[in-house]
Amino acid sequence: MFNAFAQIVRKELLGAFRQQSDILNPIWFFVIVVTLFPLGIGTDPVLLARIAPGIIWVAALLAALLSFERLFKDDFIDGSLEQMMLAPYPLAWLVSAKVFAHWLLTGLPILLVSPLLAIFLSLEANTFWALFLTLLIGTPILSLLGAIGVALTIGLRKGGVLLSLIMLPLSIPILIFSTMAIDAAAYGQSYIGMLALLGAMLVGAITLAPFAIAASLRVSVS
Amino acid sequence: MLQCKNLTCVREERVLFNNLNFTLTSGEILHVEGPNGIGKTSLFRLLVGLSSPYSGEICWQQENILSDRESYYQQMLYLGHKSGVKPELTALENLQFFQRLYNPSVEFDVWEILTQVGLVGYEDVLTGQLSAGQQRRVALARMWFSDCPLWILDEPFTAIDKNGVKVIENLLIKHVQNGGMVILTTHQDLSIPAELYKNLTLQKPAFGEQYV
Amino acid sequence: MAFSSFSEFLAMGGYGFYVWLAYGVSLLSVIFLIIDTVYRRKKIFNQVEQRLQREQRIKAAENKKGTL
Amino acid sequence: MWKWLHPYAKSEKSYALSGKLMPWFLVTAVITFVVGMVWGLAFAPADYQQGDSFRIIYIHVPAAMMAMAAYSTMAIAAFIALVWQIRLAEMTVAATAPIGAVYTFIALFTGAAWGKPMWGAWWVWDARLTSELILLFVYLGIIALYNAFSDKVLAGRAASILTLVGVINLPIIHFSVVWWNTLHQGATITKFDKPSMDTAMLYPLLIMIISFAAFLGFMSLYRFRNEILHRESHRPWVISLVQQSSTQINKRG
Repeated sequence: MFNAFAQIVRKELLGAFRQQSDILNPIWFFVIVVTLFPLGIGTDPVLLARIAPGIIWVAALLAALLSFERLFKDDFIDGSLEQMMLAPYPLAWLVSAKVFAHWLLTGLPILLVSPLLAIFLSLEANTFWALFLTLLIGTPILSLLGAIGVALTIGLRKGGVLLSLIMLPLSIPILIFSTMAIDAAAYGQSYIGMLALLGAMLVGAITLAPFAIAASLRVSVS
Repeated sequence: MLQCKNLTCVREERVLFNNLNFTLTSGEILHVEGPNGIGKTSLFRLLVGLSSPYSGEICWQQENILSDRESYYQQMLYLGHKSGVKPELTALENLQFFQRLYNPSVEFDVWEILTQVGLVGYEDVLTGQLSAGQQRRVALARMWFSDCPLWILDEPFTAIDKNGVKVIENLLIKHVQNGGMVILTTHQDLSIPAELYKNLTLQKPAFGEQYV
Repeated sequence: MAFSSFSEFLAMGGYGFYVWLAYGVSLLSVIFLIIDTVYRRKKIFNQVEQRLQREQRIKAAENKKGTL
Repeated sequence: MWKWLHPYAKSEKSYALSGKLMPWFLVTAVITFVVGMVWGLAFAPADYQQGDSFRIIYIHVPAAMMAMAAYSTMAIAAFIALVWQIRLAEMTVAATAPIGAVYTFIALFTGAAWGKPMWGAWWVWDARLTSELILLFVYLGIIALYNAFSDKVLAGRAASILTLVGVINLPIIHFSVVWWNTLHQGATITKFDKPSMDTAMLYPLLIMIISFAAFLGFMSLYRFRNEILHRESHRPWVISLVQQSSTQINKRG
């Protein structure tokens, strides 16, 4: 059971390191989008710090959207996906491994470049930690939600746009709670409650989403 | 024993086949034939549980395959049109992944199998850089270390040269002589002794039967 | 009766534009929904009929010999 | 509970049954619509604060309520479809979604047309309107996903899964939007809240709610029948139905 999980994660990581552009491009995109905002609205540090949480989270959402395609698309094309669905293990468990590997390859790098963006957008230390924590809890939820969307749209010819139309409305609560937590931190208030809510959503997503992903794959790959 | 009972397949409101019945017992090879577009691949996807039938059921050891997928998949090997081989991994890594995920209890000599499928010397090349036939061989290599009694092979000989086809046919014969079962499609003629296999010809539903 | 004349009814106490706009657009979208639904039913009937005709042509073609 | 439903799980019977039910829903919808409209537009007294602009309530509130009701129907049907593998339930999801989307659009548009004279702006980020907007996005997502599949059996199953994902998400979305709204706007604008409504205003509203509900029922049955016909177009009973209707047309023409 755990061996199967580890095998899938290992295979994903191995494949990703052979094709590094897959990991690097969404991160690069994330950094560029955030850079565009000071260029577009001016460099006033107060204004930038005020809208920074929104910018970073919206950019993270868009970067995540870009990276979702690779979660199942290649596997669908070369047939590894149907082979995975024929493995003697619960499909929900195997897709959890896929999503976990995907988060390691896309969510984690976003966390790692976030200090750089904090400097770009003149965030204070306290605000930065709030941003970091919301990204830490929020990006796995994004990966899980996105995986449902990809699993539903993978067999379709123009699935990419549809994926964003389905996915974005569902990720609104994450955006709202995260930016509110960061705002609270900027005003020096406690934001532990918002983090707890995000954490609850993460727990809910971890328990329910794999089943939705598995059911969606059974629909798409048939 | 694999049983198909009154299987009806409907795709996009079109009846592909209707009331299909057959039984496969150990030691048998079933060769499914029929022209393009008749529903061979759809039948195979039903047999492995990737899609569900409009009506009827498929039973493995008297149990509907959809009710206990995991125990069915422990005993079933499916090789489809798509190879399931990752192009960014080497042949060796692909084989190791398959063995560890699908047949973790089987010990095997990787080099021996690479020799069998004619890929010695290519084990460190990324699969994506191999030729189509060689990529196919990586996928087919799974048959050598599979301990599953039931093999379901959709066009296994695509892109394989004549000599390779012979080797695979011998492997199939060995498998059924050991009590295994094979279902396959191919557009080539099988050079397997006739007493070892039986044919199943898929036909267009007759007039009056195309509506169910 | 809340209004003493028809023109007063149309004016809706000065809010006529907003009230009638809301009602008008709502009515339009419902009519759109109805048309779409009826059209779909017609389309399904046509599709099935076309299929029946096609099958008869295939049957006729099968009876002819010497075709490719 | 599903025992009595089971005979109707046969598509041909459900087609006939829904055909019998449809006229009742239509008659109810039309009568209540006429009564409710005349009463609400002409006879109900004007609101002492909002004047006659409040008369938009007679479509805004029923549309908003029935948009939610349509989603609840879809969610229950989707649950049944996925747990018991009943194809007719999948068709219910597909049949109800467009009506829910139109109702949501009506609720949004009438909300904006009401907001303009009341708040001086077509759009304010009021919690209720924002939730309604997101509900519309969710509806459109479900419809787009359903239409993207060419095999309608798979389409129905995909739409059911998305509906269920949405039903878990919608309360969270609503809660988050309300909270976000209170934080960003101080106090929520409570123009739409009517704790004590005059009965002369309330009765037409109740009648209109019944009308919208009956119309929802009528349209879902109609579209449900469409779905059955489309998916079962390989069944003999559909073929004979089509042949019958075409001979009727030929006789008339």
